[in-house]
Amino acid sequence: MSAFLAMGGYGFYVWTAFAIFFIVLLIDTLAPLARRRRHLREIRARIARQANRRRPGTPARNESNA
Amino acid sequence: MTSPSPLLEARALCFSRQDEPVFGPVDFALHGGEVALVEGDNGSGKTTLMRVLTGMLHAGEGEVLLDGAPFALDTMAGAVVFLGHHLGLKFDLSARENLAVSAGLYGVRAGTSITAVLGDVGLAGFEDEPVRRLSAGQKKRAALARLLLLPARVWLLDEPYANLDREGIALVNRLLRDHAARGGAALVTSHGAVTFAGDEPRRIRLHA
Amino acid sequence: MTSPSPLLEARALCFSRQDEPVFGPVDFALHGGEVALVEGDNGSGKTTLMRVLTGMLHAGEGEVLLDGAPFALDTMAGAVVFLGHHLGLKFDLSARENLAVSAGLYGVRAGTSITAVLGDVGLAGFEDEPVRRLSAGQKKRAALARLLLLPARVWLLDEPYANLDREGIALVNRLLRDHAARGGAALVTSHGAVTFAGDEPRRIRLHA
Amino acid sequence: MTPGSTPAACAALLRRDLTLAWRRRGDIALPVLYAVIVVTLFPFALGPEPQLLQRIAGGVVFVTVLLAMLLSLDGLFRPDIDDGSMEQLMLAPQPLALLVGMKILAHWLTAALPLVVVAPVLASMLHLPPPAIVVLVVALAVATPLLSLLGAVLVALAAGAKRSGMLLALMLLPLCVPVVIFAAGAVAAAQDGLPWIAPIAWLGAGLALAVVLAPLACAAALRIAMDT
Amino acid sequence: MTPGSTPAACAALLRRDLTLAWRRRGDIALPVLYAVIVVTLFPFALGPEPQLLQRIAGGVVFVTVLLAMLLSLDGLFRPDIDDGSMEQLMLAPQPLALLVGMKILAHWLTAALPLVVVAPVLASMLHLPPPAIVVLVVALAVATPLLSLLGAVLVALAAGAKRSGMLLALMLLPLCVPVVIFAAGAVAAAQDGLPWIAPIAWLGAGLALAVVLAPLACAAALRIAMDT
Amino acid sequence: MANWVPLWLHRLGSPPTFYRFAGAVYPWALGLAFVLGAIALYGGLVVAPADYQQGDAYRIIFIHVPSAWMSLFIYGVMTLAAFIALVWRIKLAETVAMASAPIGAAFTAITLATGSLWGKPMWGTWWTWDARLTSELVLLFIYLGIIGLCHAFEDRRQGARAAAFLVLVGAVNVPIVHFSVNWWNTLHQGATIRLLGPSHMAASMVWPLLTMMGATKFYYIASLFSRVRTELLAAEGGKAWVRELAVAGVAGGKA
Ligand code: HEM
Ligand SMILES: Nc1ncnc2c1ncn2[C@@H]1O[C@H](COP(=O)(O)OP(=O)(O)OP(=O)(O)O)[C@@H](O)[C@H]1O
Ligand SMILES: Nc1ncnc2c1ncn2[C@@H]1O[C@H](COP(=O)(O)OP(=O)(O)OP(=O)(O)O)[C@@H](O)[C@H]1O
Ligand SMILES: [Mg+2]
Ligand SMILES: [Mg+2]
Repeated sequence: MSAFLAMGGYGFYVWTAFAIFFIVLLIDTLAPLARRRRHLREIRARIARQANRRRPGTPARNESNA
Repeated sequence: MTSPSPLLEARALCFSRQDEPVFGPVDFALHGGEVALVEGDNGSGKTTLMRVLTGMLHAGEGEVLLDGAPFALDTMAGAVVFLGHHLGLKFDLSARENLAVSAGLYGVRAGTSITAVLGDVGLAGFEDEPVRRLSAGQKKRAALARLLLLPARVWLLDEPYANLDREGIALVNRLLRDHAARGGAALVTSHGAVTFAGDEPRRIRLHA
Repeated sequence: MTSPSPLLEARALCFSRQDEPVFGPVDFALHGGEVALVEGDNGSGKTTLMRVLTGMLHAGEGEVLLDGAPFALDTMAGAVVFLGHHLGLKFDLSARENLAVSAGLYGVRAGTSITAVLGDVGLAGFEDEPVRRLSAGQKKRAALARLLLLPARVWLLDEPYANLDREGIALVNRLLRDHAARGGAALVTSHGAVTFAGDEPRRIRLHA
Repeated sequence: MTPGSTPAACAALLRRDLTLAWRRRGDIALPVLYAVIVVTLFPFALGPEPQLLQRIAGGVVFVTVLLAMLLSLDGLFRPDIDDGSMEQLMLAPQPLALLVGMKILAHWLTAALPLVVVAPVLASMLHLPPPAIVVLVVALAVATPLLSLLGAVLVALAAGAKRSGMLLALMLLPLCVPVVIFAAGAVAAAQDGLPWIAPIAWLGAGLALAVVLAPLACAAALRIAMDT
Repeated sequence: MTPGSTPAACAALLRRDLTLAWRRRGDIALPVLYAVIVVTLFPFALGPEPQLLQRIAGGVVFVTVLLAMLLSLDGLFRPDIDDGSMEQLMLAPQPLALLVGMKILAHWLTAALPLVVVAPVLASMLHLPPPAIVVLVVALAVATPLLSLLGAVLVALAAGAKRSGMLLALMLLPLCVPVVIFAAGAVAAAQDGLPWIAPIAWLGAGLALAVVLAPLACAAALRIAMDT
Repeated sequence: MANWVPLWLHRLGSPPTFYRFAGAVYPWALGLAFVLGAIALYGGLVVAPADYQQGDAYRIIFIHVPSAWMSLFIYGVMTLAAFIALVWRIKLAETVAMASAPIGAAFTAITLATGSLWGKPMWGTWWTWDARLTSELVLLFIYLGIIGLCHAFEDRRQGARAAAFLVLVGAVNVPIVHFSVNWWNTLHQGATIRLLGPSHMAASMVWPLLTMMGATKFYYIASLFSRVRTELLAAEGGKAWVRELAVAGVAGGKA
């Protein structure tokens, strides 16, 4: 096992390379998931805010006399 | 004076920002000799509408027609002038030099000159002052002088009354009346706080 | 409610730019509970007067007194708030965050909160929107909210009515009335095109 | 030239940009001074050995000229967009690509030409031998318009962005790499007494292509930028 | 901390500037990328010989960091002046010098610190040996706050001018020469195995002085700048 | 048969449908990537023998080469999507182009890092200014420029279109990376593996490499779909289907 880990003296290089590979891809996998959670939270906040905005009595559509 | 196909026409024009509608379907047709007032509260989408009409912003749905033909930035050949919140003046040049550039780009309406239009808007004596040194209202007047100088038939004016004194407001109204009399069309935004002189104009209301 | 020494006083105040006088000697005294309107045409020097009163520009002659003491930027301890053509809002922050910074710098008037003042100026629902996304009038309202939040006794407002709709103008008038009732003083510039509600205010006229 | 015709429009725009540059003539001098100062910093940072300086002279002058141009590029369209002039250019009855081409020409005349003129002085401060200096000037005369044109496209792309200064550097520098390699390569070849025509010819071919395509690309990019 | 007290004001301002930087977090990364790209340009311009690159590594990294900081310095007070925030800072019941100091601190944290962090990578791309890299980082850690402080004074002075970017470069670079000489000298000494403490100590002394004086000078310069 | 394909494509192009489709594909693609990756690692680290010249250090090849290929492949996909986005203004193409950029940048960064880690024992240096290494570095800058430009805009679509433009401009670099070993003589290895014709490598080394290549492809699909989903949510924030999703997310605890 320790021979496997030593990689014929190149253990440091090989294992660092593999570690970088996995860490970078892990970050790449998690980033969009976290961002999606944030977006959903923001959309909910926006829905709440827009409910606040619409003043009572104003029609929702535009009109023009042309 | 009304020509068969309107100068500027909007059909079911909508605009959305990030899928939230800014203004709903707007329809209007503006013939030569007509001035229309776009009214709406703060944030109702007046500036946005103006920018869509100039072709800077792409409307989500609906279309804008100029002289009966679908509107495109490349083909409208200087028929439209736009005066927005930003006046399009170079602060290091004088009013006269600024107008000379516009004249080179758009051409000059027959029978006017740069000195004459600057006098008309009340900037006589300030022609060669760098625009930087003019007050807020004087800058606005310099921008209004462009309208007089250029041969465009359609004017799009976003809050032309802001920052002007009483006399300046009267000036804008006079410019609009003369323009209409020449057969031009104009679309003007305002909050309705200043009274628009002359015969009651057409109104287009936007709601927030 | 009138205190013995006026809150803000100008004595024979003159300002010249390159030896050309911008405005002649101006004298006034503003006691607590008073609102004065500075009127003048475009280019008459209203903005310049405001900047002299805040201490940003140094007056050529004459003096400004605050609470009876000569005025200096270092010593006036947040007694003055200024609202100019530039609103002093960070466009990348929301209205709430902008107000939080002002509160940190100047402190907060007893009995108010940021959410409350934003609601008062009609920005409920827009508190967390970046200021960049607000329309011209909504930005102005966000700037007005600062006035309500801070404990300053003297307000200097340069064209607070510009870009506001009718309701917004009424809002400014209400703010001014409440401020005066609390014993504050305010100096407001305007072209006189919008009517100032309430009892007839003091007027200071500048001539171009 | 009747006002409103295309030649008149080009002339008016060119005159405007040159007048503006002249009103701020301090600013024309500034890239030059910037380049002078950056080049003088190197002997301080590296020590004053002539052989070393001579060895790096060509490269340092190129990088410096590139950075100095970069600083001025940001001001190519930004002021026009901020003060509303760009809207007027777009609404004018003229081909936008041509107007944009005029703006790029004005930029090259005011921002790059002075650098080309001063480059021999900078190079001789770093002990570059005279024959190589001639090649340096030739290389710069071909490379700087190319950089102006490439830069203009990227500036136009970034013009709609919230803030563009640094972003521009990020986008421009990778694209400049070939230009720098060819131009500095020509100087290095001349310094070693090798033929240096080939890299310059490549640059010239690139320039010919860019003169045609870049204004069109710029105009398209500006249309995208104004769409907010 | 009650709102309106001096610590609260400092905290509010610092928080504001850091939030703004975070909202534009792309911009924090940009000076770093700029530095990376400028450093990579040198091998293209000079050719890839490791001995040559190693010889100039320290100097190039310093000049690059300096230029990257320079680009970001322009944004230190200009946005606040343009949007009216500066007037509010001046009218606030707090010592202006202290508020300005907070702004400088925020600027250093967001613009210079990332450069210090990335400098070892840049240096090793140019083959600087590891012991010299340690000295490089130490020298940068002392030199960059000094540059931030000096730069802030000059930005404040130039703020009244119509356009300040280039002017700033011009005024800052000569002042930076001593800083560059000391800092690059320390690295060169380390590279040659000589003692390198003395130049760093000088820089430290300069920093101590600047921390006290620069905010005061800045505040005075800003008062002058606003007086137009 | 001939009819339902375009119809299906059209349906797929509509955001809510694509959102659901991508959501369904995502776990499968990620799972497949994981399984193939595990097999390839077993083959590469345990089964394959040490190289007679490089010893065990050569095992970096099993991540270096697939990542390097992906860094170029993804740029190719991005170029195609950017072209479609600019010419036909198709929203989904914009989204695919922009979602690909960070993944491509990640693979480019991995290539650079693992190459450096391999270069130290093999060439005695972390970095040289060799044509392939340098052009790969430039590729990273181009990726970062695209990401930076895209995010520098207030409006998503506008940013996407400006960045798509830059994608096309930067595409010239891709052939340079690939052919640099042929055009300039460099330290870096030439093509050792050919899909067509005999390779220069032992079969026990080739199969884990090809398996890893498959794993990275599936990983790309998974990551791309995950990002596209996120983008769609952000871009369509005002539409009813997103709002329902957001509100349902609170109620159901999962979106
Ligand atoms: C920072 C250093 C390095 C970088 C940036 C780099 C980059 C690349 C790139 C971009 C490719 C893909 C080329 C293509 O598909 O067209 C590649 C392939 C390859 N690299 Fe590297 N590399 C580096 C170091 C190394 C080292 C040190 C070795 C081994 C001694 C190596 C061995 C290989 C091999 C064997 C291939 C496959 C070649 C093929 O079959 O096409 N690389 N590298
Ligand atoms: N750049 C932007 N990004 C996102 N939303 C915006 C942007 N500009 C404006 N908005 C929003 O769009 C709506 C319409 O804005 P617009 O500027 O068109 O209003 P307006 O009618 O001109 O108002 P005002 O009278 O205050 O100038 C507002 O609710 C505003 O919040
Ligand atoms: N920076 C400056 N340099 C030189 N002169 C200036 C400068 N700013 C304003 N002026 C001049 O000073 C005079 C007063 O300008 P000021 O801006 O105070 O007018 P104002 O009353 O605010 O006008 P407005 O109603 O148009 O805003 C004007 O004649 C103007 O031309
Ligand atoms: Mg508006
Ligand atoms: Mg004024």
